Amino acid sequence: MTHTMEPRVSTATAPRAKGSATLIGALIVLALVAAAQAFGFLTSPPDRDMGHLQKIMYVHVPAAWNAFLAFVVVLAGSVMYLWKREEKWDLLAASAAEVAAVLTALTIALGSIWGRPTWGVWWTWDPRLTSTAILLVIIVGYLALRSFVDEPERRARWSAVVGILGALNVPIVYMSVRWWRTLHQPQSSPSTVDPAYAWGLRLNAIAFLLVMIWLVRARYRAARLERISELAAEREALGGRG
Amino acid sequence: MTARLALSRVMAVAWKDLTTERRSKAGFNGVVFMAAITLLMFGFALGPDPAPIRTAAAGLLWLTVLLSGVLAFNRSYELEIEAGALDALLLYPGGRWPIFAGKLLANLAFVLLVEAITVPIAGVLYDLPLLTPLPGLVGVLFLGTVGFVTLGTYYAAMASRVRAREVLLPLLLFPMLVPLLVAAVGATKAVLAGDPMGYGSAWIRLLAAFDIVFLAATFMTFDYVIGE
Amino acid sequence: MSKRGRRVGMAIAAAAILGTFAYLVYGGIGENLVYFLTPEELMARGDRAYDVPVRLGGQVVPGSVVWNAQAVDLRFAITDGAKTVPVHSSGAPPQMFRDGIGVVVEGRYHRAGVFESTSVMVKHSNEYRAPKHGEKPAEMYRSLTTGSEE
Amino acid sequence: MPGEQYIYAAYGLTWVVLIVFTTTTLRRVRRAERAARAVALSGETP
Repeated sequence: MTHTMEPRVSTATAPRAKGSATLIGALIVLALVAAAQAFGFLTSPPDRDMGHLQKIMYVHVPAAWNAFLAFVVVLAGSVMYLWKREEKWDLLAASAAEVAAVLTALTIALGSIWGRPTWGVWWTWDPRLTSTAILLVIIVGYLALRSFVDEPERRARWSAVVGILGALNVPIVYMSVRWWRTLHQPQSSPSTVDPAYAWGLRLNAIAFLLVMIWLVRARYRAARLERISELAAEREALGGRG
Repeated sequence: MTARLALSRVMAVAWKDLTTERRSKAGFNGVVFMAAITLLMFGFALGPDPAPIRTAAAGLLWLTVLLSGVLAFNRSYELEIEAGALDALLLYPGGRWPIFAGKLLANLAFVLLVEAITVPIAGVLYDLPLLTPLPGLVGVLFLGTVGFVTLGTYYAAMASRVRAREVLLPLLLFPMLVPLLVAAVGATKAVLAGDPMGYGSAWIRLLAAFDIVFLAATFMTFDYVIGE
Repeated sequence: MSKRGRRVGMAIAAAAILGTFAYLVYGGIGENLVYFLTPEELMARGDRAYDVPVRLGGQVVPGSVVWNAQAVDLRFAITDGAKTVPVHSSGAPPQMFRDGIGVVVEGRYHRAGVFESTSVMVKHSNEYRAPKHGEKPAEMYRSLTTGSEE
Repeated sequence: MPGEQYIYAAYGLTWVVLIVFTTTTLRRVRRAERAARAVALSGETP
């Protein structure tokens, strides 16, 4: 089994050098989030209707954007896997799916916390809320499938098609629930908010983006190393017997 | 492979599945019984007052179809995997889509038969006027069932091969069926009420769109999920 | 199946998916579906407006709010500029509830001419703004009563 | 300010999620690194 030789060489030297970088990276991106939030708090006046509750926007909206971005990575990784059949694309999709699941759950929880004092309800069957919740269960199904299939090649193939079909479903889900007419306001973005809030939102979104990228990269790296150990263990078992 | 050969292969797979099902009977009877008891339990859950049951009837009917139908899909692969017959089927030259199409047809016939029995039961239990809107109702049931069976047959190809298949199939399938459920319930409500708001046609078109998208997507990717 | 036949099949399937999505997005089939009715739409339904569960959306008529905190009894009126519907609710209003704001209420319109609401939801617009002196919020909520789709 | 408990809840939840998820990710990376290194070392001894 010659193909296992090449990754082994790269791991023997790499981990030590990058090991500390991951912790430092984590501290840096989290500090950026704290800084962006401080900036948001200091620069934004209370909203006319919501008062200081507007500040929840600085965590809710960036979480939502980056959750969707992570889904795009899942879709891209799935398509690339089916096309190139290289394991790295599957591992990338899986890592992004884990991050997407966490960020989506956070988005929904934060929206709920915001919705209670402003709309008066924790939850309403509105298109955006409902489709986000369905997105979450689709991605949980994707991760469940991965955990139930042990054989890596089959797991990669299956989860890639499940990821792609799930992504195809998202616009239809949105359509179907939108037809109850929306209660949720259109998505907040720098162009629909007062200039006083725009920079706070932008900075927080960028900080969250960096956190998201760090998380996906770290989990991808872990997944790759896990695969390398698995392959090596397999080879050892084979070598021991033969 | 010519079109005629492909068609005959599709029919052969479908016929084989249905024959196995007919010989055993346990599967079909069990699913019908499950559907009937679900309808009954919904009735108990919503209390003796007929008004809330009638309001919710379309939703209860579709949930019953989904909950009982999902029991059928894993079966269509399980029997073959146990007997090793699927691997033999896969060895035939030519694409694998005829296998999928055949299984889809067999499952479609199966679920439609289940509905033919359970919908009248629902009509009696929930006091629904079924006869006047019958043509529209049949159309909506058919469109909804096509989408349901397409994704059910597809995901069962994966779920039936893993541990915990009874959990995994609904976990994968039900979130995908949300738009189908919304549109099917909307259309059924509209049809049963004589479509007072004029929403029926929009829901039916959404159902048809769902069917087309997922029929096409499953045929494009079926090679990846069957076999090996 | 031949390679060519397979490729043709793939192309047809992909075209079907894209075409269906295009139809869903640009076909405009959902345009007559509504999340809530405006008072004018509710009135236009005539006899069918009564005693069926509906959502009603509009602007709270300034000065119409009567809130009895002891009895937890809320009365106000909703308007879309053309028609006005009195609403009664047995529940505390949400924090943002006030004169002139956009709301969606769920419930039934009774023949007595009062909308009996089971839940009151405030509809916030997507425009986050700092308050300005003498600004009239009414304009902002016109988009609500005409129904914002996107 | 009115409704400040909701702001505390939102920011508190965000930080709990960020820190817990980051920590578990770091741990997983560490574990994977150790395992990979062990494999690499044992592979080199004939």
